Amino acid sequence: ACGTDDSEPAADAETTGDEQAQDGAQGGDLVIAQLSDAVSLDPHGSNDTPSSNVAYNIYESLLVTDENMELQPGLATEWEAVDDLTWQFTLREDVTFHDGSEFNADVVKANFDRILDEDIASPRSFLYEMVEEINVVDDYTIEFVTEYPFSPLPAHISHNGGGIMSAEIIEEDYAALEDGEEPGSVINQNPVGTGPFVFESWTSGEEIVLTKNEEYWGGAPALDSVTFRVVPEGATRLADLETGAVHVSDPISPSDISRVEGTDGIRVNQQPSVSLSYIGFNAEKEPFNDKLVRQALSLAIDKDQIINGIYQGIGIPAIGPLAPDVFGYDEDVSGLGYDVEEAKALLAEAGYEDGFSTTLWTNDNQDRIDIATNVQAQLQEIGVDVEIEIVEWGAYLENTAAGEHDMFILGWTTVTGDADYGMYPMFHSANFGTPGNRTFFATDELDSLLEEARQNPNQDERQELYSQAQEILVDEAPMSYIHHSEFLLGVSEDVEGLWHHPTGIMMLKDVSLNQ
Amino acid sequence: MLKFLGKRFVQMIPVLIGVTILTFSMMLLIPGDPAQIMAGESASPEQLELVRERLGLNDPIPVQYWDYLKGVLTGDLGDSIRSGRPVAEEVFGRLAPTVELAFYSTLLAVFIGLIAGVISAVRRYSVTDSVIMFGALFGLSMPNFWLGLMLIQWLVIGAGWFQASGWGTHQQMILPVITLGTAGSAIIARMTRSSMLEVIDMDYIQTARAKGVSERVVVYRHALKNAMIPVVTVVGLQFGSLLGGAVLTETVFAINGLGRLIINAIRARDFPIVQGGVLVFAFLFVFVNIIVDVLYRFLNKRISLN
Amino acid sequence: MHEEISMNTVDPKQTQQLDPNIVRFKEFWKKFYRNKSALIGLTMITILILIAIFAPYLTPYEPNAQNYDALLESPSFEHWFGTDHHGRDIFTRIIHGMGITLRVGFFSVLIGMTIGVTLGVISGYYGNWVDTIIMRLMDVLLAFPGILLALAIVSVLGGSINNVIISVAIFSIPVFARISRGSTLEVRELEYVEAARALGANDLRIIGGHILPNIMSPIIVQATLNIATSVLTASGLSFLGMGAQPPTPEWGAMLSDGRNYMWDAPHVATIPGLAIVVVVLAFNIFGDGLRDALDPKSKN
Amino acid sequence: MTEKLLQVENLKISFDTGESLTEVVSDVSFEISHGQTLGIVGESGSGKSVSARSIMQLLDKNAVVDKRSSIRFNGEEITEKSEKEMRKIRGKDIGMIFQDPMTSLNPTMKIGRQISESILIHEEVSKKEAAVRSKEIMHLVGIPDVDERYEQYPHELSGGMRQRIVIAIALACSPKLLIADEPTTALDVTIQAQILELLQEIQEKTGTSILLITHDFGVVANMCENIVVMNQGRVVEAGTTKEIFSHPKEDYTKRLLAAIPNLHEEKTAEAKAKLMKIYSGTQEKILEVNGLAKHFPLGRKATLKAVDDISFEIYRGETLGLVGESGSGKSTTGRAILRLHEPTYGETIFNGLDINKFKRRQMKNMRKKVQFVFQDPYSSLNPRKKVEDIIGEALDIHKLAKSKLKRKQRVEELLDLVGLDRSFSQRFPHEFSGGQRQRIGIARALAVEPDFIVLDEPLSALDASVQAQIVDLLEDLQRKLNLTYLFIAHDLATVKKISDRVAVMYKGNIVELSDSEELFENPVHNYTKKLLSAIPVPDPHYEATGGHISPDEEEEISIDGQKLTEIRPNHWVLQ
Ligand SMILES: Nc1ncnc2c1ncn2[C@@H]1O[C@H](COP(=O)(O)OP(=O)(O)OP(=O)(O)O)[C@@H](O)[C@H]1O
Ligand SMILES: Nc1ncnc2c1ncn2[C@@H]1O[C@H](COP(=O)(O)OP(=O)(O)OP(=O)(O)O)[C@@H](O)[C@H]1O
Ligand SMILES: [Mg+2]
Ligand SMILES: [Mg+2]
Ligand code: NI
Repeated sequence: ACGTDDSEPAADAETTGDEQAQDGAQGGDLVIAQLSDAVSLDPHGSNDTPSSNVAYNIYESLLVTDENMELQPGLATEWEAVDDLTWQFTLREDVTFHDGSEFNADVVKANFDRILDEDIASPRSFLYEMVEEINVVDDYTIEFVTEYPFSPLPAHISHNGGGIMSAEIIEEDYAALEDGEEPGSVINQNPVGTGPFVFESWTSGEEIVLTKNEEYWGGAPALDSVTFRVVPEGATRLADLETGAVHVSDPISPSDISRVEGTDGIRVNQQPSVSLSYIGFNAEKEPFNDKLVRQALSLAIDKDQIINGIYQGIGIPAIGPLAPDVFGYDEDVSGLGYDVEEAKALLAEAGYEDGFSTTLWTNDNQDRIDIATNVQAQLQEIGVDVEIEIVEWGAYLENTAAGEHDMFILGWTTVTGDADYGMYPMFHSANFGTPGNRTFFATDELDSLLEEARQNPNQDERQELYSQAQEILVDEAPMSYIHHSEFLLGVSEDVEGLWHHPTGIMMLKDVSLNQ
Repeated sequence: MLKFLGKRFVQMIPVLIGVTILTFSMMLLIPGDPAQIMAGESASPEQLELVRERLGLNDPIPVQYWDYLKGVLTGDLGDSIRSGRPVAEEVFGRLAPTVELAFYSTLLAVFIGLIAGVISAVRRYSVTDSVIMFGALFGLSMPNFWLGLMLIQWLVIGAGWFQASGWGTHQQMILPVITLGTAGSAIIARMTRSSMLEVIDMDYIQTARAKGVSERVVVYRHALKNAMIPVVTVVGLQFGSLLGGAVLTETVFAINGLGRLIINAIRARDFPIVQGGVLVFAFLFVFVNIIVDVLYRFLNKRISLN
Repeated sequence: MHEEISMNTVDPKQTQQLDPNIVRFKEFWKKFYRNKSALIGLTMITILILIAIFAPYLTPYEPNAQNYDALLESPSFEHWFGTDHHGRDIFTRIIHGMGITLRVGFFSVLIGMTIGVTLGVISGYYGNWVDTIIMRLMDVLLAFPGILLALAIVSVLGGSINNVIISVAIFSIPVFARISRGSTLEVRELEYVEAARALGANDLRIIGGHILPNIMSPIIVQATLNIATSVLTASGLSFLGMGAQPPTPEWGAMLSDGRNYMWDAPHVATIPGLAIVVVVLAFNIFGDGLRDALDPKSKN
Repeated sequence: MTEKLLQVENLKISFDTGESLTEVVSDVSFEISHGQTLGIVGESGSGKSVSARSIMQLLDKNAVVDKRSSIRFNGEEITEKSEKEMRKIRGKDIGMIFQDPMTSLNPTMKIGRQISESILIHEEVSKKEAAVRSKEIMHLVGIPDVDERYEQYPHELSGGMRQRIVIAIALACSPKLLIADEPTTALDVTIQAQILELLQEIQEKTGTSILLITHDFGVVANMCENIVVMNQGRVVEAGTTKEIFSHPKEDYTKRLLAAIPNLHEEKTAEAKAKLMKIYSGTQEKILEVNGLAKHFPLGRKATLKAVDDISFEIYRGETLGLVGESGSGKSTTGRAILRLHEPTYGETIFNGLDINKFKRRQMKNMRKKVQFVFQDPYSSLNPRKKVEDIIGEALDIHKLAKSKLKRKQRVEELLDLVGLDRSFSQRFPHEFSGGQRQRIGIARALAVEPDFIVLDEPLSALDASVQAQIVDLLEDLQRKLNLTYLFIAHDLATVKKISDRVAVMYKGNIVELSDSEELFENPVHNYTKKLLSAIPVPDPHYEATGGHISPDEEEEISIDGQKLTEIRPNHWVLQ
């Protein structure tokens, strides 16, 4: 069902490339101001957005997702489930790496072997932990055998963590590992992929420069080069954008929208994301072990006020955990809504007529602190006395994983675009703590629904299972789902063809600069 | 003098060891695990275990420290947990902007601070004095980011004279230097003023006046030198603290300096980077303090060096 | 009433019967009282303290009352200092935040100063290995990133206001230590110190009676300035989970909040900054006056 | 053009002491013609220094000069001049030697620089030339080893050297008027003679007028044509020197003249008896100094042997006078004995125990018994303490006052003893005259009722009558309490009067030691002879004979490798 004709998009890409070459909107250095520096250009060795943003242009995955989170061919032209446990991918044949080496099934196997290698301890390995075996069928066909039936595998394959790098640097990197270097140290210095841009230089903490890949199989990009520059302060990024020092400011804050819109030559680029922000309740602790209390609190929080008050209207109010673009999202599930009276009634029913006192944790992220401040005031109205505690990120992760919290604010991004990734880690009983379930909420019913859904090969049936799961999650309210944020970029009018992927990655292949 | 310097450089060793021990124990004390921070909101326990094992975080603490120390002694500061890059590369890569920024800002602070302080002291209780004093307090109380952003608004966006981010060209360097220099000059000005007031009534100032020395020379040559000890101390501290990281300014002006590196490393629990950075700080600090002590002696020959 | 006191002390017969300590204090007070700037400073501080105490009666709004219909409004008749990003009245928050800000600023400086000056004077006075040990310890403390220490304190002791004060105080110890040491090195060589030694004065007396009074002036300057630094540092700590947690109207935190709205609504950051300026100004004016009052040569 | 160089009329100066104005100079008038020397003598604290400073317009901030006062210099009214105009006059037209040499020198500036600065301001010369001239002047005022001293800082010099530096600064630009406020108090008589001669030479050459404030009538007699006598802020008598010396009109002047110590006075029987006891060995030794030395590092490698291996003993109840060339190590000896300077080597045996081996506790007990009066009174007083506390501190330390009231009473008693007003107890050191400060130092030393006091030039800033009063006090105390003094002074007449025995120091060594009569009558060592011959005679009729040795012909007196030997009974000489 997912397979599409391989030749078409490739042909498209080539023609567009050619046209652009003739248009004259060629060349130029696109400068992007980013909040923070990439951590690692080893696609197996990082999972932060700045790294992905850069890596996405150097490496390619077998599959990609489009702006609607639909799977599209990448380095693989076709994919199909051979049986419950086996997925087969047909690879593109005319691809070479930046170092001139050839792309084929052996390279793909080497890549996935590396991700799954325990010595590498790749932070991406969880994406493929169900993969048991990788078989090279022939030069351009490869087979993934999973431990148990796992239907979202193509979605996981599409993740940029599955970016393919040259077999040679993998070997070099292993050699360095033998010499006592950290894994990825070679790849980091000299990343080699098949993507539209070639790594040029990286000044740690300052900037990364990529140049165009003239030999790109999809046609050379219009830009000569791309520079990712680190500008941590929002106001400064904006100033840089206004003065033309950079072309893209990633991100801008909602309060800056009016300023950007009011300035000539720059515009706002808005893109709904597949992320969720939520306030979790520790379901193992009193009084949050009581469904009524959780519901009451959810009911008492006006999400619109948060979105309008804090995000200046940017973002989509969340009903359940999944964003609309994610596969498995059910628009018919209705949320608890906002109803203070109902909330009071439920609290009374649960035995807390006079409310109670509790704490709300947030990490030191200004948006989250603002949400906490707002929620505190809102909950005051139903008599719940909330004390806000800011906890520094490292401690926050550790202490929430250990279940020391009452209520907490956190987010989640369904990077694969598939509901499995959006729900299984967060709500399955197997994932208490660090793997993602920090509300410690689980029911047997939900557990089995989520298990079944990830194994069922039929997408329609899966959709149905996820609908049920969402119903349960809304009703049980292990968390108050706040909103799905929207990415905001400040972009110069000179920039054409830029789009933003719902996972937060900027797509630069087709960008051109008018100067 | 040489003996003194030699002694002080030897004393640097326990200071550096002390700093590493302190940093090390603090890192152990605070919650948060680099593996987990790297993994983010979700990470399987097995995964975390693997990373910890690889990084040696499961070894007994003394062993970890000893391993670290062994590395340092052989000139290896280790690798960053996050990026895998050698710590030395990361840390020394940021040294230049930090040192330059600190140096120029201190220079500016000393220049403005001394002049303002002296004028303030000489024109004690005058309008000039009050204006300078108010300006100084204003410069000090407004945090760096406020001043920095205001300067960006006026001089980058408004006038278009400078560049908002980066470090290297004049257009990039002037604003951060002003931003940082302002707070420093405020402290120096206040300190200079008060020290000058202590000195200006002394008999030897009268002697100088009796020679017919012009008031400027009285002030700058006779009084100032005698008033310099607290000022030099403050300058040293100022310079030191700037070396130790002007995080806010580095952030506002997107300067790739040590301060930001360390803060980010602390947040990421990137122990090797923190250790490496703190070591470099300590080294710079001790160095600055040695200079200050030598200056004491230079200013007042009665102060003995040891 | 003060007038009376000052008249009394002129009469030598009267003073004879009084405890010399009282006399001394009265004289200091008299001088202090005559000193305009000290008086202005003290009055300002008193007013600030009174404002802090009576905050609830002085303000038109609740400090934490949010109003999402009036976000980031510029100063107006309704909201004298405008509103912040939760629509809270900044004037009200400034007034309510006075107490905590003063407390953090004052006590952290007091503690840091007391310990720092003690260490610094001891170090400068004794020199040699005492100096070496203390100053090298201070080097360690200076080089050590404060945020690490703060994190450790939160995780061990928790994040109360008192712990913030302790952390900020610890950061400022080496500063005071170095300043007092520098001046001590200078003063200890003076002949009147030698004279005190010739009298048989012990070290404590020499330090307390001869060195400290003569190095007070840079210490006063540093202390009064440090109040600003302390308030700003403390606000940085609130993001690590220390001290005043939102929505407490602590000035430093308010100022940091404003950072996100520098382009849109600069008043959100500027006003708390100005409020800090006022407090620091009060203490500095007071400090200058104190310096003058302690200086036997100033008579005005 | 007026004939007079300086005319002071109706000078009235008050100090704002906080509550009220205290008038310290009332209606003072005097004048000086070109080339003339006017002496101002008078009681300590009578307003001499204040008047002198007012001519320079360099009064303390809290001083108020009455509107009607007039000071005319060269026909121009100084009181109306702006600071800028004054600056042109200061240093160039009027040079001033301040009374307190230590605090008058910038502690962080090299000696040479402080002198050459003056030349550089007022004359267009190169730095090099200025340096050469500065060194010349330093040589003229009798500073030895000029090249090294040029690079030193004030604290490295002896009291007398500092004073000569101050003089050199004032003379640097050959001013028309030189105001010399007690310029020779810290100088031994040879150097004093040399300086006075220098002043006269300059006066002859350039026609400089001199306003000389002094307590030393010998100096007055030698130098001044006219004198003004001041008491309690007023001029009580003025006239030519001869007239006033021979026919003083006012009581105060008479008293002052009568109090001048006489070099030829006979020892009393009592004093002689004391000497006998000492010589016969029946008197116990209180202090024995054995091979004491104090060396200072001097630049690179070189050391200065300020005190070079000296030995002597002091007996209980006696006064040992210590005289000698300025810079010969007298103060250093005193300090080394008290371990204010750690001696380089040697023993100091006090009451049978070596002080240099004492621990803290023992030191403290010792400090109660041994006191020191500093040569430089001003810098030895904590500027932030009131006199009451400065003196009271000694009582506190050794817990000598039972109650606050007792302490206060005792302090007032001590002030009375040294002739200071009780109300002064509430003042700070900078509010005093030189002589008053000196007496505060003495009062502080006496406070703990010590057994032994080192008095380093305790009387140099006092006028003859107060001096006599203090000397009486010291002798009285000695008699009553069996006190022992090591009395360092330049005024040989006083030394002779007060001392039982006298030691003469020269270049870090004791060159001669004997009882005072013997020493003054039969000096043996060349240096002693030279010293005694230079004593100025307080009689204007006694014409200075020019027998003085001028600095150029001064021959070195070698003392290398010599030993102190007893050439006559109880008369030791370095040979
Ligand atoms: N700054 C001051 N404040 C108050 N009183 C002062 C101040 N300076 C000096 N006096 C007082 O003024 C009087 C005159 O002082 P001055 O120094 O002129 O005396 P002097 O004649 O030079 O005495 P001496 O021979 O002891 O130096 C003294 O009684 C002294 O106490
Ligand atoms: N702290 C010091 N550092 C270096 N040299 C010093 C120091 N103190 C004294 N001297 C030197 O020691 C020598 C003796 O000085 P001292 O003060 O004992 O002389 P003095 O006999 O008291 O002279 P005066 O009569 O002039 O006071 C002088 O040459 C002086 O320069
Ligand atoms: Mg005088
Ligand atoms: Mg002496
Ligand atoms: Ni994606």
